[in-house]
Amino acid sequence: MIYSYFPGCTLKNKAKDLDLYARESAKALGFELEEIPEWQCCGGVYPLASDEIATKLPSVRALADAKSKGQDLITVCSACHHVIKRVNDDMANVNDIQTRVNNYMGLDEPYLGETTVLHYLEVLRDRVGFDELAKKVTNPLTGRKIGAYYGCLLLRPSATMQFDDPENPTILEDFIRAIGAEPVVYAMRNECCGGYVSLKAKDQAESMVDRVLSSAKAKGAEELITACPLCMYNLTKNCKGEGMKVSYFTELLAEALGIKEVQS
Amino acid sequence: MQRIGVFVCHCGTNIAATVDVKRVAETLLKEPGVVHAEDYQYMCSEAGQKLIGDAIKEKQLTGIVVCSCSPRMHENTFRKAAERYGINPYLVEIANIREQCSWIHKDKEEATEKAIILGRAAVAKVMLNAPLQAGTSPVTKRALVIGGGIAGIQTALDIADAGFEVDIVERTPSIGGRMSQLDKTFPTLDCAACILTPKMVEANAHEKITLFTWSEVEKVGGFVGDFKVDIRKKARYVDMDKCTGCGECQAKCPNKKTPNEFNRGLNNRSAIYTPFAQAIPNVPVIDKNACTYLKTGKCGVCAKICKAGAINYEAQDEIITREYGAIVVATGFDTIKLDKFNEYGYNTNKDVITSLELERLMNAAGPTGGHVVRPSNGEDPKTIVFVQCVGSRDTTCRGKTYCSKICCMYTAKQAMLLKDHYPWLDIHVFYIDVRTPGKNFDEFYRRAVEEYDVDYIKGQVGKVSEAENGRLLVQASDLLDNRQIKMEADLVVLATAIEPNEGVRRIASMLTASIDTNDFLTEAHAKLRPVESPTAGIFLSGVCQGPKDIPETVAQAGAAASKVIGLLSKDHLVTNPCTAKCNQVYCNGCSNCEKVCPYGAISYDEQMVIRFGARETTRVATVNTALCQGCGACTVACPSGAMDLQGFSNRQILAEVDAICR
Amino acid sequence: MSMNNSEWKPKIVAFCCNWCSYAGADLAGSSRLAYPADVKIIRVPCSCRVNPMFILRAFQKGADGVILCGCHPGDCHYSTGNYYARRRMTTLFSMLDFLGVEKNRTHVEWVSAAEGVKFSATMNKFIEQVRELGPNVRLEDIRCKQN
Amino acid sequence: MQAELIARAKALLADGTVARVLGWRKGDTDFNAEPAVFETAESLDEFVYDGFCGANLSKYMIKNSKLEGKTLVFLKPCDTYSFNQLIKENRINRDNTYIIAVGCYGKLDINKIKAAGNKAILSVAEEGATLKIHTAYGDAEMAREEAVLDRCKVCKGGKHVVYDELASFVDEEKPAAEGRFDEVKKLEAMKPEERFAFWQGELSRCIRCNACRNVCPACSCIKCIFDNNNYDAAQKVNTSSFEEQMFHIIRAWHVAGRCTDCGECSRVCPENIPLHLLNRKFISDINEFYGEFQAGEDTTSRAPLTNFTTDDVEPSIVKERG
Amino acid sequence: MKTVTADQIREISGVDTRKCMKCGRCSASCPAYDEMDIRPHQFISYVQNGNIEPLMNSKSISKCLSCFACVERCPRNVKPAKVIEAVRVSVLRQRGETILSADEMPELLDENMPQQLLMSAFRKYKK
Repeated sequence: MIYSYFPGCTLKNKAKDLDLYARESAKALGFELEEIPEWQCCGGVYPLASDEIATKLPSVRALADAKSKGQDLITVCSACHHVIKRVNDDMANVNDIQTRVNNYMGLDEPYLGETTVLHYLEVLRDRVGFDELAKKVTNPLTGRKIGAYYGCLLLRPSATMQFDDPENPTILEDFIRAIGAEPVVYAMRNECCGGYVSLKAKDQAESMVDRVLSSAKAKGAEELITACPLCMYNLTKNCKGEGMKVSYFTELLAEALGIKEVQS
Repeated sequence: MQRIGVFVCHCGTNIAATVDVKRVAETLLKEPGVVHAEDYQYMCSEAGQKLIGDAIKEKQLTGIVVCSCSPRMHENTFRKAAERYGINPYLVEIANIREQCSWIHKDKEEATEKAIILGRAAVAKVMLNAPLQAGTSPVTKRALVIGGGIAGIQTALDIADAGFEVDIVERTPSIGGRMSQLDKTFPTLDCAACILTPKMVEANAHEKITLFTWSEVEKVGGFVGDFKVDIRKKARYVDMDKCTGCGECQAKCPNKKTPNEFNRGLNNRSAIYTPFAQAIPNVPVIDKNACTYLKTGKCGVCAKICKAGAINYEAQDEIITREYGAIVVATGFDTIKLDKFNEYGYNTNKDVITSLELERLMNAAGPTGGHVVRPSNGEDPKTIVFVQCVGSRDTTCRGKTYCSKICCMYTAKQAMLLKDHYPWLDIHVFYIDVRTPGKNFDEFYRRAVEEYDVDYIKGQVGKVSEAENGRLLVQASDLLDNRQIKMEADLVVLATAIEPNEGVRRIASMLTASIDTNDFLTEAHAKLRPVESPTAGIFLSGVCQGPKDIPETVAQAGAAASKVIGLLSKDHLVTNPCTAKCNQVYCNGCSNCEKVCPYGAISYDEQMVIRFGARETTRVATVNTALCQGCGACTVACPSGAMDLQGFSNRQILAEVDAICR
Repeated sequence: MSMNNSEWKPKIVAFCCNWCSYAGADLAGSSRLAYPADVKIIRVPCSCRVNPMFILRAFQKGADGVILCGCHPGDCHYSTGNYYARRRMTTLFSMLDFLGVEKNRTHVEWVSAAEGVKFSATMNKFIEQVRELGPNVRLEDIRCKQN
Repeated sequence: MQAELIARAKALLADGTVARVLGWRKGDTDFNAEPAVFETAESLDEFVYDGFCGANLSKYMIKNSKLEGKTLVFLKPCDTYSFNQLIKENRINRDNTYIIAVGCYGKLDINKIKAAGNKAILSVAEEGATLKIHTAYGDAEMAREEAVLDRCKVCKGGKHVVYDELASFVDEEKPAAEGRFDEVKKLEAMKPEERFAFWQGELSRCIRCNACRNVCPACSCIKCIFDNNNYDAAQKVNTSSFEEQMFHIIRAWHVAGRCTDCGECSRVCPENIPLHLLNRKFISDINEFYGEFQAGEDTTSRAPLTNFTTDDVEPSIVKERG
Repeated sequence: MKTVTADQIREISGVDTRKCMKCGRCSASCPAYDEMDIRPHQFISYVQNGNIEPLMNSKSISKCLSCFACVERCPRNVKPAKVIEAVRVSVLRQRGETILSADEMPELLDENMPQQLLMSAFRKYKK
């Protein structure tokens, strides 16, 4: 199975690990990521204002490219996923946006939200299957107590994202179980870490990170995983006191599949 | 020559605001055959009907078209009016310019155009209407009540007291319903059991009432006055006649791992069980999904221990068929599932409970003997948070759009009772609005605030999660103080929305009773016929029709009973004269119609027919109008057009088609 | 994204059974669920009362689309009427297709008395389909006289 | 063949088994035999049975079986289906009928013989698989197979589903021809516009002579709805009337599930419109949607359109199958 | 700064503020509540009342995290986050208005900062 792949800006730079291990693990799991040629940055935030069109175009270009190849579109970064999935939803359901975007783009055939947008985790769950994944694990992360940090972008708004139960998600916990570790469920795992304000309002970000980390620690988590480079940055950079190890889920995936040098 | 009168109703502003009623009347007056047209504020009113009567007399009308609300609403009203003023009731046609026009269109021009076309179609049809005479059919003098809660019991008692036989079909092992699960009832704080149990006993003892517990309605056939109902008596595995209700079997049953439905899963029950101590009948059932013997053939403890020899593992479901003149639906409600409201942590935290679960905890016969504890650890709570409107008034697809009506009052009740028992409790109620319309209701709620110091906070809860110390962390807003609250609590009680019981849709479709988008059964008229379904012979009692508290339910149960009594008191019912009719001159005798008739209403025999001037003895169809219900299947099966449906004849429908398309 | 001119308004005839679909239409009305005024409903006791001739007559007289609504299979007020209707309409629609008539001019939808939303949505969707086809030409004259 | 039948008919008349004989006699030419009733032995000398006796006599039995005394009727294999169907619909009194099943090698179409270049035909003799054609310009031969009616090319086989006695020359084992639905499939494979164009070309030739209706054994209503003023379908005023414009589809609909595919409609159409394709389309759909069904195969089974199952296909199948 | 109208906010946001039943679940869910001077539920009622100027001057518009907790939990589909965004966009679309100036940037940067954050910041704080 070949998927169109939208890596996004950060995965080409600060979050190379997220990207590298996603690709490597895909090979090991029997699917292929074909990077969309000349993809443009999704913009990082979904343009909420209903009159914003230009800021949606990069996503539509990627989506239309995937459609032309007849492939599903995969993302790894939570923010890219959020933006592209929601733009796709607009293209499928919002008449005004459909018309204006297509008028602007002038594609041979109008794009009307036909492409299926999947997060890498959804591919693991729905296409590969966590049971199958568990069978391919050669280096189970036995004994590691891992808290899943979902954050906000993957889950909400659930009506559009359709990713998991927004208030009691299980996909990352199931993933953690599949790679042989022990998931730690804690209350703040779907609360925002304050990533967006970490540039200008450090105090605000710090107090939010603190809430997340202490909730996770209280439940016995020893490390966290995330799919979002911004969460990764914020959780590690803006923690007061003793921090926690935070990894991208793809790193641990690669580790469990035995394709990453285990760093001590 | 036909002389048609057209009457256009304003329905206040319901129609007139969107449809130019004057223009409709003026335009239709120009239609051939129409000799009179007028509009009026409320055609269904006495004055409106009189207008029709006057026109019938003055203009010698031979047919009437009323442009108004749905014929499902007032067709009968206008037919009766026509009859009263001297013309056959079946010479009336309704053009539905409200539900199917003014209410769905905004543009006045467009709506008026459509109303005219609908009116024109009705005129075209009524020109071809023939006077019809209704026949009669007998009434079976027995009623069926589906559901044995307080609504069903009250309805059954009232009907039985009037001297008619009543059967109650209840799908659980005992009658009693939701009310039997409650502790005390607002606003008088009577104990629910104290007022319900005598009624249950009375229903059981009443010579006119037959109880079918652990039974379900399987199939419904027939029509008002003459329903045929198959009732599935599920295998109880306990002989009702032999069992003495001693309870030994339940005590000795080794398999006690099934969540107790009656206690909302707060504890477990045995595989052989009665749902509660006062169950009627006091005969247990064996849960075949739990019983070790029925699953594996090993055990048999209950059979060994039963001195009466009442246990019968070989029992089978039994179908019995009974006839009824009327059917009352009293299927009640349940609380909604909270799977889509995980922010409240109901599925992840044992100390988050529904209000019905709290009823069981507070009930002296409940799983904790009436001692309210934290289900997670059995400890006494110190702080309790009530969350109102969980799943009610929710227009997302997560919940119900309606107000569940009973929550504000029972929350006040529960808060006060808790304070009575445990004065040290700290109780907070998060509300959007407190709704207390009802006699002594607001006074009741205010007592909770003013005498019991229950803390009512105008605001909602955003999230309930486990605090680091194991208590619950409630994050909420206080809109009056404009602050966000993060409060620890030991118990969170969710005032969960109520919805009609599961399976009511199946029952409604068996009965062909209308049901709304929320699965509440629809009444024939929201104001004027609130306890009748639009389907003749079907009546509604209790929450199956809409959220209600106990006094309202009992009142409606009595009202439904009085409607049933009115029906059963008649010896004959007037039947629908819109039946099929065979024009034997054109009948080929081919039997196609006979094959598709669901009622066996068509028969064939050799008859003398005068056909094109010659006498001929030939095989032709005859319709038994007492059996025919007027579906029209035969009319399409007939290749020669000999079979036609009175009131919906080929010519009438073709005329409507022509009028609409022209 | 309809490209048709706004002048033309399709004529749609909807046959609705009294017990389910007509009640569903009433519910759509009382819930104020709008659908275009192009739809005109003819009340019949049951979907099995609808003679294919009525449908052909509508087309011949200038209808652009005809839709038949009845109780859901299994829920017929007369227990079996809609099953016959289903066979009749299936074979009729297939024949119209065989004659080269656009498939989207005809439709059958099962709508219960509770499905006001579905009724309105069905009508909206059907009208959209018919609008895309434009005025009915082929079915006005099945004898296909060439002009 | 013909002599055998005449002899048998005369015998049955003579011993009083039957009161009359329904058969064929020479039409206005030698090549279009027509149905005829014979009540005397002498009149039977006009009886004809040859390759041009295509006419299906079943329908005539509606009237004849109601007369005093039995009627002898000759039925070809395909005619027996029509006959059975009429029994099922209580149109024919079986007890009043004596059926002699006659064999058939495929009936001939004189137009095909003419089309093969034969002008001023004087006679056609059938010799096995060959036709000897005697014309004013000399003699010619052609293969019988090339001259049979279209409907005979998709013959339902030699079996008679109802009869009292078999003539000596019947072949009950003759298999059914294949490809009965090929023409239908060919049309189905076309684009809708092409189909429409096809039917426009065909149906626009219709002159509403009613020959198809009059010959059809299923179209046997006491009074056709199109002739019935009590039914608003009859509109004989102008060419834009409902009756004119929707006649063929309504006729096809009315006989759907009852039509045995005897093909008489197309045989008698003076404009050679392939009307049987409409009927055959219904048959093909019914077979596909509701299981194989041959009208007239028996006298008891329920016709597909007066029957149902709870899990029948939905009408949307028409859109879904593309 | 020129104040936009309530209708403009409704149009940009696509939110019908009349649907709000004032339950306060948005403000109960907001993780940035304590940072805000005007709270999510107030945004809705301010717009409903046509009182836009205080919103445009509110610091809340740069405190909203776009985490959509309010959108997720609103029982009436009101979507407060969209209203806050509409106000923010209305501020930024005015000449010279910006929440983050280019001059501020260098000192805010650090070497681990993901591109995503800068990208988002430009989108959120600048035109």
